Amino acid sequence: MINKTFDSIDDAVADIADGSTILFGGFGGAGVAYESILALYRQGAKNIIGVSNNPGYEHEGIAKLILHDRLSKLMCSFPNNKQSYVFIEKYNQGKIDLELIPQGTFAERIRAGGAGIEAFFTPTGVGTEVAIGKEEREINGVTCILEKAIRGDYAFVKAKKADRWGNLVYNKSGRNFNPVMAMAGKITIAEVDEIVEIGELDPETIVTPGIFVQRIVKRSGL
Amino acid sequence: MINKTFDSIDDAVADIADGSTILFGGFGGAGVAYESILALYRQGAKNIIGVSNNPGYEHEGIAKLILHDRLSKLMCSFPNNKQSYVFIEKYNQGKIDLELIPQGTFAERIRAGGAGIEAFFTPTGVGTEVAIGKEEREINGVTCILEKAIRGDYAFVKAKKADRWGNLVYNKSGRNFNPVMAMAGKITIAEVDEIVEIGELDPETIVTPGIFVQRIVKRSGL
Amino acid sequence: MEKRKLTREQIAQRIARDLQTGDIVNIGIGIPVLVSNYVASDAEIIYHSEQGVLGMGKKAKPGEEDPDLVNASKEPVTLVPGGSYSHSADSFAMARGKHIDVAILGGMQVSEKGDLANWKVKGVKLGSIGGAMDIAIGAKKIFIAMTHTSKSGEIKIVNQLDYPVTALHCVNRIYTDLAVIDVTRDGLILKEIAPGFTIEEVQEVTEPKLIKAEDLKVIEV
Amino acid sequence: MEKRKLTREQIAQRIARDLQTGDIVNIGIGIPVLVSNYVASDAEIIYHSEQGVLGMGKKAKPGEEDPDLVNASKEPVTLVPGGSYSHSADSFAMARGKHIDVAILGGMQVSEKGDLANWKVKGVKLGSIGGAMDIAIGAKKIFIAMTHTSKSGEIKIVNQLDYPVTALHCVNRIYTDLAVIDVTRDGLILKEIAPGFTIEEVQEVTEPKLIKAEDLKVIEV
Repeated sequence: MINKTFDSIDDAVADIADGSTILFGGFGGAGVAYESILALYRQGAKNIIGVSNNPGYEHEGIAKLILHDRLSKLMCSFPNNKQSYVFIEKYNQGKIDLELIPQGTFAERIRAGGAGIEAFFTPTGVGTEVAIGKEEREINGVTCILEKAIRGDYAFVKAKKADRWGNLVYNKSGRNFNPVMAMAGKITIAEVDEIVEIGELDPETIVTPGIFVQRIVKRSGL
Repeated sequence: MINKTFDSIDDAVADIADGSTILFGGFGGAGVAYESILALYRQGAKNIIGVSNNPGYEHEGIAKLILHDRLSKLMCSFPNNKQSYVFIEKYNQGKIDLELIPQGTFAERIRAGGAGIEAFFTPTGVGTEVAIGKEEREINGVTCILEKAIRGDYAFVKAKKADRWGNLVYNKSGRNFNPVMAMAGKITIAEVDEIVEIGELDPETIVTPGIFVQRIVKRSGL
Repeated sequence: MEKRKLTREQIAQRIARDLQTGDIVNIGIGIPVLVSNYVASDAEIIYHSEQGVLGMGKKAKPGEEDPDLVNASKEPVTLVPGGSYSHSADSFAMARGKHIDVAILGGMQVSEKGDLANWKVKGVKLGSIGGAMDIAIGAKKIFIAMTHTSKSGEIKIVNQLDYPVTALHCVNRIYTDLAVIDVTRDGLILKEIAPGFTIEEVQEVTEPKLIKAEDLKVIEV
Repeated sequence: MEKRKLTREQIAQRIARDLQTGDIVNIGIGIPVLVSNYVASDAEIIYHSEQGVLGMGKKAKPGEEDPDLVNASKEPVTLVPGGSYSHSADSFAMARGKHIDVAILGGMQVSEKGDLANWKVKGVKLGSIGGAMDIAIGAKKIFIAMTHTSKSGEIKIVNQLDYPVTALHCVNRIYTDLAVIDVTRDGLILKEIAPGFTIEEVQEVTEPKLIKAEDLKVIEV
């Protein structure tokens, strides 16, 4: 019987090696796999390359990992925010690298990684500092730059419900980057509010089919 | 008030000009906008470039358009089938051009068109006749070819339910190419089984948001 | 006529007049967030928010907040009937794929050619792009809402950007406290002017040469 | 031992033994469609069908058909509990993105390097690619199910393809009526052989040199 459920979030993150690339879902506080991030903090992996739209707020989410120098690099669209002072300080100290990516390109590069598209031409960023070092080409009359796929060794996603196959549904705009990150993670860990019986999710409404999810953990809510 | 509903399918296709590119949803007989195609037949537009996974079966669907020499070109993945004899005969007579495209590349090129991605590198087709004349490049250790976006002047999609904003839900594998074609059509005409009140569709389950749909017609079932 | 610069609210009010039922609108931070307050109550405008909300409604009332339903500034909001959710790649497909009718954005600088700078001030190391670049290249029309000059009097409508670029050739119309200006192939057309101001006075704080519209009028607010 | 070529059903039966619970499997036309008949009833295999069905079930019973739920051959099928629907771009993201564990496909020719030809016969003008190319490059493992030679005796396992290519370097294992052969960097490894046949007899109908597996055994069916 297929059963991707882990009883403990610590078990679900136990094998993450130093230097792994991890995709972290969430926009603001919506759809962030907070318990998985805390488990990763306890687990101790270092030199993580983090892929997350933002660097966490105050000491929450991946800000806690950054505070403890566990990320060597962050790929994100929105690093600079009053509440992102942890990242800003570490960045100014040269303790973390940054790859700054427009948000739509960020989402699309991750989807490309999940979909086996190695690179794509997009008009976003042409003529900006984002285009530096990238191939520029006019296609169909539109000037574009070439952007490459992003994949993760792991993806930490937050969903509302899962079944034991890993099928997921989300809550409102908590969806955000989670479905594309689930696609692009070699091992996708879904942290969910509820685990339901197989067949209970309406097949028409499943947003992330279980094929993209390897591990499921129910939130403890602690 | 936004109301994209047309009472008559003939009105919904009335402005289609000769030479238009039209995206036709459907896989086999599932999710085909049959009534829209019949209306286009009555309407009379010629030299249509058709984008459809297959050329219709017997005299149904776009096979009827092909039979009456209304398509100058077909872009598809599956032209050759016992029941596709109408296309095969016209093709052998030189009356219709063919661009043969692997099905995944076909779907992805249409999604790219809808998403403003002008081109992408895919491993599909490398070393095959599909790669002829296309740029080949190794990216992330994978040999790929460059494929360009497909867009339609119109898209004919079939859905289960719509509301007056054009939000759509589909039925089972009748979904197939319809959501990406809705994205890539400049004017997307959705032929639906049922039109419901605004707010009646659960926002978590809407597959095609109304932003991608310009016209809605309820099937007559005739 | 008494000289009267538009307030931020009046700029928003003027922009609202250019929206119509059915428009799908993306709203940036700053003056743009005020626009929806001035849209006619019977107009059906659909607000797109980059994190995957189409049909964003008003801010959530106290006690009705859902941490999973927020606007681009992370504030709890609501969804209107007919609204829907998408993942981020599909949400930006809406922008990049030219499905959004209007984006109303703040501006730090706009050039004569419609180049836009609005994501990072000059000379600073760290800035946040967010969705700015995708939306600036994506929406069918880009409206910029900003004060005509900076607080320190720096000119913001310039021949060439010297702030970091957000997108090239993207701006269609600029709304300031002094003027409404269209960006066209022929140059910047002065369409409307704040009450009591002369063309010369607006030109003085605008680097590129302004072309007077045939139907130039005073901004009604 | 009596010489006994495997039947089509026996080839399918042999392949079924290499599937395990949790495998996500794409099934091509021909012999592959028979495989599911031989999978252990307690094994949870998830079938992917290219038109956007994950968790495809058995054929629909008469009266229970839905024209919107069909397999890749357009026959009415069912969905198992836990199954889901996707649009075609996402369905092929599953293949191209290496999320499918095994694809079991028919073959016209397979080369020593694992190149596959299975979409069009030689010299014909018109062929249908369908999802063949995307799935051949996409699944983690490609199993080919075919007769060892064509009806007219033509050799199908060759040094170089002369049929139109489906994908290069993609095949992992070949199951025929005579043998089970692994495609490796070192060459073709003969793993199993049909009852009563000698290595020499299999080699005779196989163009590339076969390498005898250390644990070569008779196919159990």
